[in-house]
Amino acid sequence: MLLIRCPVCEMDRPELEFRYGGEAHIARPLDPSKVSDEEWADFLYFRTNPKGLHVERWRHTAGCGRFFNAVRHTVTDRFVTTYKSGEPRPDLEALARKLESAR
Amino acid sequence: MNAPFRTEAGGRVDRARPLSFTFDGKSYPGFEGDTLASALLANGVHLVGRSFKYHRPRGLLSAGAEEPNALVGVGRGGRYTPNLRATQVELFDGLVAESQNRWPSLGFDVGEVNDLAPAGLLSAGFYYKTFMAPAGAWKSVFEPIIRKTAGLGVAPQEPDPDHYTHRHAFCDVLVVGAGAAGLAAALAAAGAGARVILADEQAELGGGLLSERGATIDGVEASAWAERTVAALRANPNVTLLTRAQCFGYYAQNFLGIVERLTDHASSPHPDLPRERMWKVRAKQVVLATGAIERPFCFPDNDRPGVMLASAARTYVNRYGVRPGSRALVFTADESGYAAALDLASAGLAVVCIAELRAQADGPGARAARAAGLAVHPSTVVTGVSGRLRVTGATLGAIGPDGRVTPGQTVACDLVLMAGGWTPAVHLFSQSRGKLRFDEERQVYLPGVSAQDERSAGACNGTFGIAASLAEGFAAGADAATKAGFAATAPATPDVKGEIVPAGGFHGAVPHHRDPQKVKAFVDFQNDVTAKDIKLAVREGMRSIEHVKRYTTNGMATDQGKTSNMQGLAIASDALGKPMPQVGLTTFRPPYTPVTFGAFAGHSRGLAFDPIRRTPTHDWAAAQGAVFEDVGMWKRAWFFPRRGEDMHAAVERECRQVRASVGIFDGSTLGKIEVVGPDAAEFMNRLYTNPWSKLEPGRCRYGLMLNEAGFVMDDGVIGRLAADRFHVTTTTGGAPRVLAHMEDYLQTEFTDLKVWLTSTTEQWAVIAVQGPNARKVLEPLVEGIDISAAAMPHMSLREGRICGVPTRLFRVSFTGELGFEVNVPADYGQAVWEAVWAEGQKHDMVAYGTESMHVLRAEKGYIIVGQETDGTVTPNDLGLDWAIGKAKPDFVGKRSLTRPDLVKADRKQLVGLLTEDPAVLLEEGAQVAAVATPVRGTPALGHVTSAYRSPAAGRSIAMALVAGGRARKGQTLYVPMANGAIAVTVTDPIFFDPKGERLDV
Amino acid sequence: MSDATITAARRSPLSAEASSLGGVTLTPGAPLLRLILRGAEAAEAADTAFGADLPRRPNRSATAGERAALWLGPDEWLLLAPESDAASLPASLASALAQAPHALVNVSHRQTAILVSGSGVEPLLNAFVPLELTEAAFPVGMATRTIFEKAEIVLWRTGSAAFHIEVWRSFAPYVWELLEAVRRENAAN
Amino acid sequence: MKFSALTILRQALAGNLGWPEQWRSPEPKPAYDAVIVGGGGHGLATAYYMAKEHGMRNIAVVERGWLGGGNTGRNTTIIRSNYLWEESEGLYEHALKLWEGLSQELNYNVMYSARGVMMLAHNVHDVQVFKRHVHANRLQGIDNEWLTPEQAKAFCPILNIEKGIRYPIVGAALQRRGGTARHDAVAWGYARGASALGVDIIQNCEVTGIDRDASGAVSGLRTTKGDIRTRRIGVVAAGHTSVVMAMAGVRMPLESYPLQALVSEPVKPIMPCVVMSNTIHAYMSQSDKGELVIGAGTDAYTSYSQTGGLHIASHTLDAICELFPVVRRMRMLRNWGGIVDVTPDRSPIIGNTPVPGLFVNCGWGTGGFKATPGSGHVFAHTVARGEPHPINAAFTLDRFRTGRLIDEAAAAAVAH
Repeated sequence: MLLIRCPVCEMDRPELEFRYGGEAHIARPLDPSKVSDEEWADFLYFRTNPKGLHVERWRHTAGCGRFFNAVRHTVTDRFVTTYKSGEPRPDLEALARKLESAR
Repeated sequence: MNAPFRTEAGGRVDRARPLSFTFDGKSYPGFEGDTLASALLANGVHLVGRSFKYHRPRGLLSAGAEEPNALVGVGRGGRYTPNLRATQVELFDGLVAESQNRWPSLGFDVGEVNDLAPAGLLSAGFYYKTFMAPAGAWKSVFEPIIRKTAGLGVAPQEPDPDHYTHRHAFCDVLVVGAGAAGLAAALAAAGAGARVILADEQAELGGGLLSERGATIDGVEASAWAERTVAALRANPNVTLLTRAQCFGYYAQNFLGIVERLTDHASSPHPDLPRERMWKVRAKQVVLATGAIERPFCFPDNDRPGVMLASAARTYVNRYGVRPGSRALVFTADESGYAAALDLASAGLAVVCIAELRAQADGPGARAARAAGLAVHPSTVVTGVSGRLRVTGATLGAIGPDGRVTPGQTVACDLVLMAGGWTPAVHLFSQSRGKLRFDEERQVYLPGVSAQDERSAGACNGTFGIAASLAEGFAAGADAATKAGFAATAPATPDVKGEIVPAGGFHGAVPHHRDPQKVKAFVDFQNDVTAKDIKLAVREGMRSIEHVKRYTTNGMATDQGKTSNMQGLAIASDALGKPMPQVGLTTFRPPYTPVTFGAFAGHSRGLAFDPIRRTPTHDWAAAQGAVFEDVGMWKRAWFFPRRGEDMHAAVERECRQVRASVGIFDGSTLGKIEVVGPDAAEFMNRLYTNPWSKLEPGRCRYGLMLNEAGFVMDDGVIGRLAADRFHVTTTTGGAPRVLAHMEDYLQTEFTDLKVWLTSTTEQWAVIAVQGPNARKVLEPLVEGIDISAAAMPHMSLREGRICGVPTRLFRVSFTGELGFEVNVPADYGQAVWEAVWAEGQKHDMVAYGTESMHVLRAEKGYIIVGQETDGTVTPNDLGLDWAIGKAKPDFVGKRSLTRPDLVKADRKQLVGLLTEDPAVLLEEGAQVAAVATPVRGTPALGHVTSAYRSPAAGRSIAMALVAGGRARKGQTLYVPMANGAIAVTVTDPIFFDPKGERLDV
Repeated sequence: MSDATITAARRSPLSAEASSLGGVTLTPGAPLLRLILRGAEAAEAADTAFGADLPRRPNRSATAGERAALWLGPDEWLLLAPESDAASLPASLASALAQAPHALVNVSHRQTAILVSGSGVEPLLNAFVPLELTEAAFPVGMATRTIFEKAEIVLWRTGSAAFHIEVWRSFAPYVWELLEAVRRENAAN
Repeated sequence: MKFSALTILRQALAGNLGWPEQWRSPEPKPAYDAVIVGGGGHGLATAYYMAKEHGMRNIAVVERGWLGGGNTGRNTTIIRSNYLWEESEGLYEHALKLWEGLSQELNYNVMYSARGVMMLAHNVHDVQVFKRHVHANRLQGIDNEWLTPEQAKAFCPILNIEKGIRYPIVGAALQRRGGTARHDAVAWGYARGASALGVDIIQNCEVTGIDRDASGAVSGLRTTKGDIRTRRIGVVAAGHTSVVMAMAGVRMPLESYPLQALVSEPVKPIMPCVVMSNTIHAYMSQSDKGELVIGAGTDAYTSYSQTGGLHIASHTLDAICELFPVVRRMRMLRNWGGIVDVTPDRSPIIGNTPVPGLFVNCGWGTGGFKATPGSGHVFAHTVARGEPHPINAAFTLDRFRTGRLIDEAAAAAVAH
């Protein structure tokens, strides 16, 4: 069971309280009627699915109820960082370098 | 009665507490503190089991968790447990144990013919190569035979009467294993003030120290030091000591699973005590002190009862006061073999000689052995044993300078001890995703780079001997405490004297001079994998150790290869001509030892398996004899049979009565969400297909919700309470999903909106009153609301009181009749229900359940999401285009509705189906075809979504999704059934009061 | 809504009675006025109107007399008050908050309370609750939504050895029965 | 060497010294007519049928680890074809028919055991959904029958059909031709068959790049064992498909989830069939060795970590103990995870990609093993001919643009 730092509660909390919400920063087109079928399919279905650092959404369902974003390594499941919804997407390359140097 | 092989004194069994137990029906004596294994040995019983494939007689190889042979069934009835290791079963008075996998008896087992088959016939992988002809014979002939012969014990035949529990726990330092290193680590960490949990699988803490005879620590016996240390730890309130507690799994972020056995060792435990407790521990730091497992030797007939690990013999003598034989031959490649020989000799056993595999026999062990007068033969191997049900002798061989073995003497003995060196128990470390490193010198895998906040200490880290383990344990405990935030220093290592430190070891098959085709030298005892099998797998192209494992089943038995994996790897590496690390290592997976299913399940069983959600008026319905159906976690009243009625009769009566007069229905399970805030209407505009801005407060509207892919997700009636407040209802099963969906969009997409969502599902009891007399029933009860047709039209909402209770009163209908839904605060639900019911009696009110509700709505062609829809259905498919706010620029799912496949003319559309014979009822889920007997492979036109006997229509009715259905109205289609097709006519999906005249009254 | 004139019988979702066993007392909570207040901009006005400062710090509570405000989210509070406040408090809050965007929803009947206290309370709750419950990790006054086996609860520590559980009414018997079962186990230990 | 009882006896008498390698392990050649990426059951089956039915002999299978080391060797081996939509029915039934003769086809006993797969209904909604399957299947000639609880218990005697339990069993759909097979043997059998037809099977060979020429078409791939020139690449990399396809610049509608399974200690036969419950998320069968083989749904978040959480095993086993109360004292022997690639509609993608010469077969989610022979067979056709077989024609990547989804999961959705 993972331990996830909720950036809103400012606490490490058990995975059981959270719900995974898929890849983060997939913005819904502002005017969906203007996008092509390809672009719409991309928004709906196509995901990065990386083997490595993944930027993803979680919701602290059985906690503060807030959605937030996280960077997690999909091989080790280790959370590198979590941050509140609306904050900018972190620089993954910089995070990866930091991880590498910390090893 | 005295057990013949019990020593006169010594050991940690309580000789003042004699016990009696049975094995295979025969009664034996034992002592408190015995294991089943030690007690059997004390009684001279060595033959305890049969192997998996060849049914070879098997005895006790070990004294611990690694035991591959001595699997027994313990207990009776629902408490029967198969496949327990006799070495881990604590004795209690009245224990009943039996051997397994044998017929008719353990001593004479017919299955042993497999052992007599031509050598190599049943070798690794043989079943992949045969049993293929004739086709079909596998299933009917071969597989049933193979299945019967496989398996070990027999599963329990009755449900388990015991219960199991869980506990989440947290600590600064978790120490796994309470041998020298573990005790030292716990002491150091606790001394620094850290909260410590120390868990050990055994009944008594101390690990190997309890089996030690020669060594002293700070001047006292090793076991006494262990006792003293445990007492000190127990006195520390920051320390939790868990005995009989197996740490079985090491999961992400220092989360570990430990299962504690609470009652299996007691003859009459307190009935409220759970059998096992699963500890789910989150530790800041972990110290693994899991010890090492001694390796057997792989030589011909190394599996005969009486062939035993040297360390096990030492444990039986020293800890349990049991002589595991009378005349022992010790076969060693490690100093620890000498320690065993010396201990056995002091316990009065004759040590025939010590066969030292290594060329040099001048280490501390050998010197001590010679000093004690024991014969030591270097460069000597055991090449076989005599005896079938028990060892009677062994043949020795001498290894020449060229590595060849020449036959040597045969010695008479009833015990052959094996000291092949030690394999560190790195299982938990490996589970933690730590990287193992191969130690070239000792040819073992050791913990390398950690992946989590843990460290290993003692034998599991390749550090052998008491002194070194204590020192490493202290350091590890101090390090763990420091990293957990405490100021800690490692205590000074106590003075250890008189120990023989394990050193040496051997890998692979022992060389011998015998015809390899005629002997069996076992690697995996339980699965009967021999050295030959592993070589055969390599010969057949299995180059990865995983392939070797899977092809031979080496290491896949219930001991998960604790004594066989490294041996198998060594033999494979030899056969491949590659060093061990290049052959690879099979993955260590949880659990370390098998864990009871019940322990995982804990309290989630029986009616507590999932919460049972009951509505506020559940008890009333139950008292009326309602039959309930499960919808999600809810219990909903399904129908209310009267004496002698079946469901059909009850539903027909309920439906008729609703349409004739009035019915009462419990709608409390419907999801309810209060949407509040200045932007509430805009939020509704975006989440539902319908327009909401112009809906006036006090009015209701049917709402349709799509997912972003454009498919219908949920629906419900939504009332506007005020400009900034909506009372949203959802389907029963969809409530949590709809709220989560709304929160998702609100929090991450439509963050500009000032609106908030609150679930009110359980705030309100919902009492639906439906039927032409509904108003008459409610009028006398309602206060402050004019419910006349003029004042309160269909699809409106008022707040006021009923029976003195505040209510939100909806005028809505899911029956096509005049109807109201009375929402009252849930605690008042039953009282108001009863008042309505009492008033309703003046009008022959009927209570109806979900089945009648379904019939009544189907007669009107109202859909049910989840029945008419299946996640692939659009509003247009359902004929619900009217519910789409076409002027709205956007709503969730809108864009998807214009995708090419969603605008095709041949999409499946909702229609009505009427059978030619009105008495014939279609089956829900039945397929619809254009012809009576469609050719196989022709796609169906659609399927029947709902079908009922309609009292109002006086015939059967059905709804269906049919390709291009709306254009087929009037056509005859067919519903092919197993006994012939049913002809149907396509109609509108409305079967009663198509103009809705009954609603508007 | 005012409950002052109600004549209909009220029926709690829990029929159990308070009892002690093995050092733990389980008590079904009395009816309370419960309000969910949403909207961070309304907090300041609510402080005054409610009479207790709504906690701004995550997972904390504030009490004033018999009233308590529990932080459930950054813009979400559970306000608890005696049932006798039901007649006046919702209306006075609503008018005090009129100028700030917010949502105030009465959930008095949505959930019920189970009070758990006594020396063995932490290990009892930890049979089902996955949070660390030592006073250092979960001090008096802390309150949060969390998981209770297969149910969701709000867990609020009201004393060194006392917790107040808020649970949706249909889940209350489940939570009660599981607590009862483990209380028996721990008493037998 | 042909495998038979006779050769076994002959070899046994000769000390089993004469068995040849079951497949060759050559070093890669500089160029192949086609390369299959992924040496699991699907990839090996693809290569086998390409060689056997399409005459392509100069082809290779490259595998990052060891053959069958991914989901082939980690799954719970359930085989059935009683799917809902015609497209799925066609695909899985094609596979099932191949299963029925596979041991003989490969001269390798894959132990396909048609012991029956029973899916339990626990409520009215389940009954509606499963009966819909039964009717749909019957129309397509696929066996699937409806059982009462009593009939279900007769078929699986340890099933608990008491009425008062939390999730009572109200009926079951049974496909008698469904069953299990020995997973490793499937990979080994196809490998042996393909190798005998000239296919190079290269293990421990990880693809590190996909080369494309000026026109954008595939020109070769780079591996840890050197560069390989080829104009056709078939990617059959299961959970790692996204990673491999990204090398060719192709984004996929996939997410990779861990899927856990576990086995008990072996016991004498108590479980004659496969039983699945979607409502309480558990399924169980018993291996020929005696182990109870148990699985559940996927973990909740995407991951390439092949270890799952403890709570997943708890949730699976509490459900199993409810369905089969006599196994509560049985013990878990081994718990492991695989990585499954899941598409938005839970159906596979088998076909061409926007990159000429690049073909993909992925997205099998939790249902891949049962399709192995059929998947390999139609994908072999797709790669060899450059266009899909009629059976996989609907399983395009393009369906996510047009909305023509094949949504088996949605069809079972619970609401009302």
